Amino acid sequence: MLEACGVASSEELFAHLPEAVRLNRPLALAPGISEYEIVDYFRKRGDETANGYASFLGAGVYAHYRPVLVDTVVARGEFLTSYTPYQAEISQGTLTTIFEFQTMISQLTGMDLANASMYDGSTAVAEAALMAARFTSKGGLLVARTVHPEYREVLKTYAKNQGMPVTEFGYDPETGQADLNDLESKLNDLTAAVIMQSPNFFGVIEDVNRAAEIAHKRGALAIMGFTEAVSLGILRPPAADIVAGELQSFAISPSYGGPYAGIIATREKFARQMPGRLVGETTDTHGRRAFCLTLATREQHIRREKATSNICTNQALIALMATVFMSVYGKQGLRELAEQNLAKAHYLAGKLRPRFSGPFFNEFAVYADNPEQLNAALLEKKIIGGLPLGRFYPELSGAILLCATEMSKRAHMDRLAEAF
Amino acid sequence: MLEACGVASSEELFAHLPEAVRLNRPLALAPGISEYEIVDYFRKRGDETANGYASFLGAGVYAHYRPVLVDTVVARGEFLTSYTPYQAEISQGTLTTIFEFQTMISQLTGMDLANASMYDGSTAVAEAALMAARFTSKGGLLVARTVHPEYREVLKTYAKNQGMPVTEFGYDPETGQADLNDLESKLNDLTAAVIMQSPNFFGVIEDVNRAAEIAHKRGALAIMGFTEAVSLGILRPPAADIVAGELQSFAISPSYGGPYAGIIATREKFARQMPGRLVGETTDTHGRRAFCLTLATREQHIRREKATSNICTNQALIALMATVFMSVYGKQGLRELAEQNLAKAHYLAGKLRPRFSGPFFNEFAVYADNPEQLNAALLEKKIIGGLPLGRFYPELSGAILLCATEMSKRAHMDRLAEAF
Amino acid sequence: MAIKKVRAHISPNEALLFERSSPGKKAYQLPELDVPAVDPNTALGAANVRSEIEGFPEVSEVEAVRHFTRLSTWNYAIDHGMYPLGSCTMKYNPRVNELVARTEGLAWAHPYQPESLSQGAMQVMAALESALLEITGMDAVTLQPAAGAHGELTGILLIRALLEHQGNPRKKILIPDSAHGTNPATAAIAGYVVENIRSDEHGLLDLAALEQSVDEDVAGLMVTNPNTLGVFESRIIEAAEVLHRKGALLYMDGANMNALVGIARPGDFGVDVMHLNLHKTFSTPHGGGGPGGGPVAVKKHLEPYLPVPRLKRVDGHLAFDYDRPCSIGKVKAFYGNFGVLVRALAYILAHGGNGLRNATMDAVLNANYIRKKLEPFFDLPYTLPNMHEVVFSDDRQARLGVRTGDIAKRLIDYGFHPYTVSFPLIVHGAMMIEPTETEGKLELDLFIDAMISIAKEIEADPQTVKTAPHSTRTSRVDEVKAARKPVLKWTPASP
Amino acid sequence: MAIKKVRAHISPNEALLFERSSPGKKAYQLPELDVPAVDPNTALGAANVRSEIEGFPEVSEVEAVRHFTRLSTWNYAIDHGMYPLGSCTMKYNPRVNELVARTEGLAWAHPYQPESLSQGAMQVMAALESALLEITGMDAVTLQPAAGAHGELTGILLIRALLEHQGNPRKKILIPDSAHGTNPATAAIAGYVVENIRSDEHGLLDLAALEQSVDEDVAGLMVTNPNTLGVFESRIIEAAEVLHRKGALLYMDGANMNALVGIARPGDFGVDVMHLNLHKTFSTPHGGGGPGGGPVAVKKHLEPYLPVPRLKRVDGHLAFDYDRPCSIGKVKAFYGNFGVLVRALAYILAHGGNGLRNATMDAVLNANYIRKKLEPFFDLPYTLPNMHEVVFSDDRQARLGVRTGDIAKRLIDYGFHPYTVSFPLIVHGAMMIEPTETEGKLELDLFIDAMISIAKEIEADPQTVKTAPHSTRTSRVDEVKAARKPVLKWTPASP
Ligand SMILES: Cc1ncc(COP(=O)(O)O)c(C=O)c1O
Ligand SMILES: Cc1ncc(COP(=O)(O)O)c(C=O)c1O
Repeated sequence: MLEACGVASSEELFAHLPEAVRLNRPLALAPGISEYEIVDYFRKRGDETANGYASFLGAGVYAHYRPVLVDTVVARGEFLTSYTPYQAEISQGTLTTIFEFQTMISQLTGMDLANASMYDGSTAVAEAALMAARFTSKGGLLVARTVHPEYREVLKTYAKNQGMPVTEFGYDPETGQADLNDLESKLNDLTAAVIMQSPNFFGVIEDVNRAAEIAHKRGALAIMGFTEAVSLGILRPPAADIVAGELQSFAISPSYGGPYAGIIATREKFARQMPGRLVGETTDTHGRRAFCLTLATREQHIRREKATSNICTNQALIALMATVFMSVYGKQGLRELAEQNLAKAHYLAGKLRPRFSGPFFNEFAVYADNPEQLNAALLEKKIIGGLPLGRFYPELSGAILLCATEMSKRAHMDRLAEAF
Repeated sequence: MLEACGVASSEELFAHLPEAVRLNRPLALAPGISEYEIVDYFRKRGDETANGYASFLGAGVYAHYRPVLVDTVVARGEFLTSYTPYQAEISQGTLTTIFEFQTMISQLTGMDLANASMYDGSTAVAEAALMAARFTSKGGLLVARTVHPEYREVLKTYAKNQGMPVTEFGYDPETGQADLNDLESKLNDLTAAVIMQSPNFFGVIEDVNRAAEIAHKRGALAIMGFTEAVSLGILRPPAADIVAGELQSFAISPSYGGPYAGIIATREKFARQMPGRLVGETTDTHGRRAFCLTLATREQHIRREKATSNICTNQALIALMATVFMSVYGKQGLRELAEQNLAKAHYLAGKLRPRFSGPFFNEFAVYADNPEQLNAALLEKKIIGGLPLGRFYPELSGAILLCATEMSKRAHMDRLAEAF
Repeated sequence: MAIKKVRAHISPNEALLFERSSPGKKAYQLPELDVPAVDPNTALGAANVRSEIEGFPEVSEVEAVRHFTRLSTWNYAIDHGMYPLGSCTMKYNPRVNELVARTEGLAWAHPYQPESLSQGAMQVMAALESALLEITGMDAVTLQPAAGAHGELTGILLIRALLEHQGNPRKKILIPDSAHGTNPATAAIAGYVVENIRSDEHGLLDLAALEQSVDEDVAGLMVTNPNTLGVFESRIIEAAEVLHRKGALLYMDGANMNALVGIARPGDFGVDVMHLNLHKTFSTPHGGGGPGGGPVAVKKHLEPYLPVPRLKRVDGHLAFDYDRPCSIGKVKAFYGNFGVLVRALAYILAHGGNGLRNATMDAVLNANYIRKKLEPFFDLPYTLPNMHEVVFSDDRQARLGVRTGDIAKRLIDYGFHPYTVSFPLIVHGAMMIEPTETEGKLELDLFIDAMISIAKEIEADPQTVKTAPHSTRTSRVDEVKAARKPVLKWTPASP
Repeated sequence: MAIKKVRAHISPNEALLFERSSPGKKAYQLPELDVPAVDPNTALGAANVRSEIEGFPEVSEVEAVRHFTRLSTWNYAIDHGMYPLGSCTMKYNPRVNELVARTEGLAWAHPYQPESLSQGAMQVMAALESALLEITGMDAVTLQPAAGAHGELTGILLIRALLEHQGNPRKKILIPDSAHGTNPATAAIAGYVVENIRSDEHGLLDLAALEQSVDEDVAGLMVTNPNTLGVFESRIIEAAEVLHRKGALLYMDGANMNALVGIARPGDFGVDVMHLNLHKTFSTPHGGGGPGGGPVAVKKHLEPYLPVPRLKRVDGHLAFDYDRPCSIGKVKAFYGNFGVLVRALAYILAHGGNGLRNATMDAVLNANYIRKKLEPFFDLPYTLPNMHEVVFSDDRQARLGVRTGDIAKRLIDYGFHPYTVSFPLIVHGAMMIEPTETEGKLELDLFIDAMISIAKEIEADPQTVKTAPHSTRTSRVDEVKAARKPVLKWTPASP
């Protein structure tokens, strides 16, 4: 091959690089190691974590059982090692699964359409806000303080330079629900969107429909977020304009914060403002059903600086995990799963002093005199307690956020309750 | 469907069963459990084993690193969930891998041909003995006491009812090699086969060529066994008539004793006495290369009581693991792997008092005053020591069999040696 | 003739590994050696050291992955669709079973590690043993045999050991002409002469013939129940009595237990000894031909003869008992195909008692549905009620020159794996169909459609069927040529 | 026209899940509830409880397995063969990386679990950070961005934050006309006006044009190096100087780092901030479109602005530092696509310094080999030495009416995934070929053969190429129809 290239060594192929840019020493990295050593290395890193603890952490990341089929499917090289399905004729596998994903997300959220995935829930919410601004040609964003604190931070990062002021509205310290009066008072004709999350960060279910009504009265769009996708198995989908959320609960391992999969679902009339990839149905030259990427004129590779988003690589394989998850549980299973989560959380809450009175799904805040001390005591019992809410809400420093799922064992819950 | 079958319930389909044979109660088995609980159950069982110990056990089952590709390949449903490749047109994947397996086993053993697998090494040796008896029309079997004790037991079970007396010959207490003088003295014109193993149960390399010469002089066949397939990466293949062995070392997990994969390889002239499946090359109707099961007239489904063996289901998927292993390591890698094993074992042996003077590969016996006590002390250090040889050889009750592989870490070997 | 299940697509070609090989390519990396290297010639003696392994392949990692991935795409598998091989019980293989078999502490357990550090593995075996006893109604079970045929051998050796112990091992094993080939082959290895008994006009065991055949030379009868026609041997209890009266034993080939689990137990109808095929009834994957598991269950009188070791409970712990003076010895090193046992237990735990019974009922329903739908188109030589499988004959099609093997190949074009061809031998041109319980109605209907479509094709255009398959990457394979001058390994083309 | 890599085979059809669905089928089983059930209407309020999820599928486990298995067989993938998509760096994805990403303690680590119980995970991040710094020659790196475009956004926000801090965020980002679409899209989201600069006649950054464009309104330049022609921007240091002189910054799109690792470091040639695509250079699998990882590396002056949290070492432990007053904030919840970071680190550990450099050299060699072999047949509009990829134009073929898109489709018939079509925009009818280092000569030669064969076909029979592919289960797909009246989800057929 060198000969064919007319060079005596591979080095020569780099001869045209200016001397000044060259690295004239080897990289200061350890020599390559064997597969056996790699496995060993990461196993050791894994052992240096909370391996083997029972955990009641939620707060945007939930411990749900991952059906074995999920990894079976995504381990297939045909899904794992293929690129974005631009070449439809040899990508019908991926395209079909995305079409099914879009359909199921639409069904779950009660929306007309959904895209092929966003990076995660936090960026999905931010992109939804930009989308609303484009559609309404307005800039103000009103976001509830009950939205996941990190999601709000991301929203601010995205909105900052688009001339989109982000205003927060408060919550009812009794119910833990967003304060819709505060919302109403802050809403004005420059508001592009009202952003809420349900169940909210405290696990409390919001009155999303009333919030949407309020928003609509002033020409703002209602964006509804979610972090706990399993709740969609039992909660009525919101009457929102855009639903933006996180599918981590659908067989996506917590994996120290990612990769997860965000979604945006919306109404037909907002379709052309949708960020990210969309798969559509069409036919091949023989008239057979086929799928392909579509409405690409929204996207950066066609539209460049006028694109609806800069997103290119998304979370396809992770969305596929969610697709397999949804197929495995199906209509009845997702409901049953949600009911188990509901029962477990209510069992645990029944043993403790809930901080808020609003209805909750599988997550709730409870009073704790000294959350840090409590958690430290729990660690001794090989239990990771909840999130001290003071971290994000100074006014809630006497409360802790707990989550129970179908994987929470009664014995562990009992032990947790004893520590209070 | 019930309607189509003309019944009102599935129960009716069993109505023709005599009352006396029916089970008139539910099975006394627990109700079905969920996938999550199944995983949990076996994880608990796994935790009730030697999980996390360093081990120096060999004795027929060896701890070698399993390249990740192996499970990647056998996890593919196309290999995992297919049947014996009787329908060649939709089984070329399996057939091709078996043909490659046969080829590589032939290359490794220096034989003309190999079959598609036997249950394991022990049954392979037994079937090889029956094969020799058929070919020679004689019945006597002479087996070295240095052959794996469990293999000898299986041999006896198989031979017993075929009118094939099994006689054992001894070993040199100095070298640990089979006593070929004893062999010579016990050999007679009724001997169908001489059976040895190299490296033998003590890890010592036998003079297989001389043994074969001796056998041939009296018209007996020489059957050479092996339990440590990695040794074939460095040891000269035996001048035997039949090679019968165990491939567990080739990426097959110890798995508490199975499933493993046995092989029989032999000379062309014995081909029609070969037990088990064989894949051969042929063409399809378009003249393209294709593979199919062949020489089926040896087998039970055609030949019934005159078959060369009753084997039907074999160890195909396990043989595929070995095939992937051999492909991953290849010519150079298998040699390097063998050299690492050699180095590790000789390092460890250098710190201890070897029981035998014969050359060894990765396994060797050492003196130990009280093997049981020694092993108990090692367990405290999270080390599983070796096999006390007294278990199978009363005269060697002061010796222990140790094995080191590429996975044995120097630090563990040092700790082991300290305990002596 | 609408083929609904498949259409044409590109399929990757791939050379043999040896043809892809070139010196220096590698797919492995070993850790750096942490001890001094050793010179092989010194350590082993030069005479013991081999030169390079001639012809052994050398490929890169990506080539290895692609090689096996591409080859895999040439296979049909359960994961692709229905696999109605009669007698093989090709049911769905749950993936969780693969996962749990790889549980660290189980997959890496060494058979000689201390029993105190093996309790988890031994518990798996104990749990499986007791489930199988409940399912079969037998008194004791060994998990050692590696497959069905191996179980048969074990079982017949048990019979032999008992009879020998009674003073006379006897000479013959009786086997119906409908039996699987492993049955006579097994009897022969166990040192018995095989005597075939002809089935009666219903395909059943001929009780009169049996009675005539059983004498003091008969060690036992090997019977498959339901038999290979899928029909329950309704007079099995009487057959057992005939045998027992003469001191002979009844061996049951349990290959067809998928028709009985939860419904009837061999231990309740006179069986003395039987094997199970874990890779059939209990869904451990066939893996292209194996591995399997062939536990042998016996009644009390045969228990003393079971292979060593036996699992026993001592002071709340499990232990292996090697002190079994009457034992036939070992049929395999160690304790059995443990990894297969894990999968079978997982299957049983997932189903539970009711689930197992439901599976049986669905399996039988599916087979009966196929029978009803195909009866108008294919000859059904034996018409008693069938259980989990149904056996047609190619009689009607053969008159047009098309045989069961041709129909099988044509099924491939329709996107199905063929049924079992030409077995059992008592059916001329047999087409043996076993759908199993894991096929849904959608798939069954497609299969039925395909079969009916082929039946019609045979009338209109037999040649298409006789030369099938037409749409596979490999057309009909010349098996005769393969056997004529066998090429059993790759050799470099002469230059 | 010999097509060597593929031939025709049957390929399974498969309906959509919704079409396979029927009530009551299930592929799941939940553990029995060990606490009292709760009435949803009571707990949540009836108004909050949904009715059933209309249209949601119900299938059995075997149907689910088959569904996804069958669909998977319709995909082409790296595991099947060469995937020469220019700019995408479709290299082999080692399987051990998938295994280690599933290591229990890592895969199940919750981002809010105590830092004391997260040290292993944090060490993975720290190790990756320091490896990436050594590779890029930069001073600090954030692992938070989820992909390349996300990294771009982060990087431009950093530039903005710095300039803002200096008093004026400025208005414009300069972008060469050869840039990837994400570059201008990113600049717009960051609130900048995009100004394109035309490449010079060699396809390089036009330094004169740059000098003219850079004024007090310019915040920075986004440049890809090597650029999208695969050519190294040889005057990059001068370009950086031009920018820096005017207080503007140099952003490098690191999508093409596969040409530089171990050879040259952006930190050494004037780059202020850059992103890496872990799913390209560091081989984390593309997974049909994602996930990725887009770490952003910066020089010291940008460090204060990096997203929170920053990993820091305190008393020998790792901790997250949220106290970063100048930070742009967060670009994503938590710490990044951790599972992707694990894979990238595994890749780096496996290769080591030398291995990474060798990979770069092989990638460049492979691209040059293709260039040399295909130059006689296809037009090469820019002829400077190329690095890891080569961009031809369809100029010669277009004269016969065949365009790059047609040639791409015809490659499918030859068993290859097409190259990147119609990008970069500065090449009319671009055919952008990036083989990567993991392709061996066998596969490269087959690809070259295929391209040459197609070039000849175009002369003899252009129609065959224009209507390709001909051998796939799906023929050319009507993308225009899909966009005209978009059908973005399945709906039940009206009765
Ligand atoms: C009726 C019957 N008996 C015995 C066997 C042999 O079982 P195995 O293949 O597990 O050895 C089979 C398998 O095909 C069978 O169908
Ligand atoms: C040159 C270039 N820049 C940026 C990107 C965007 O990267 P990502 O897809 O990771 O967002 C790509 C990816 O295709 C690219 O090729």
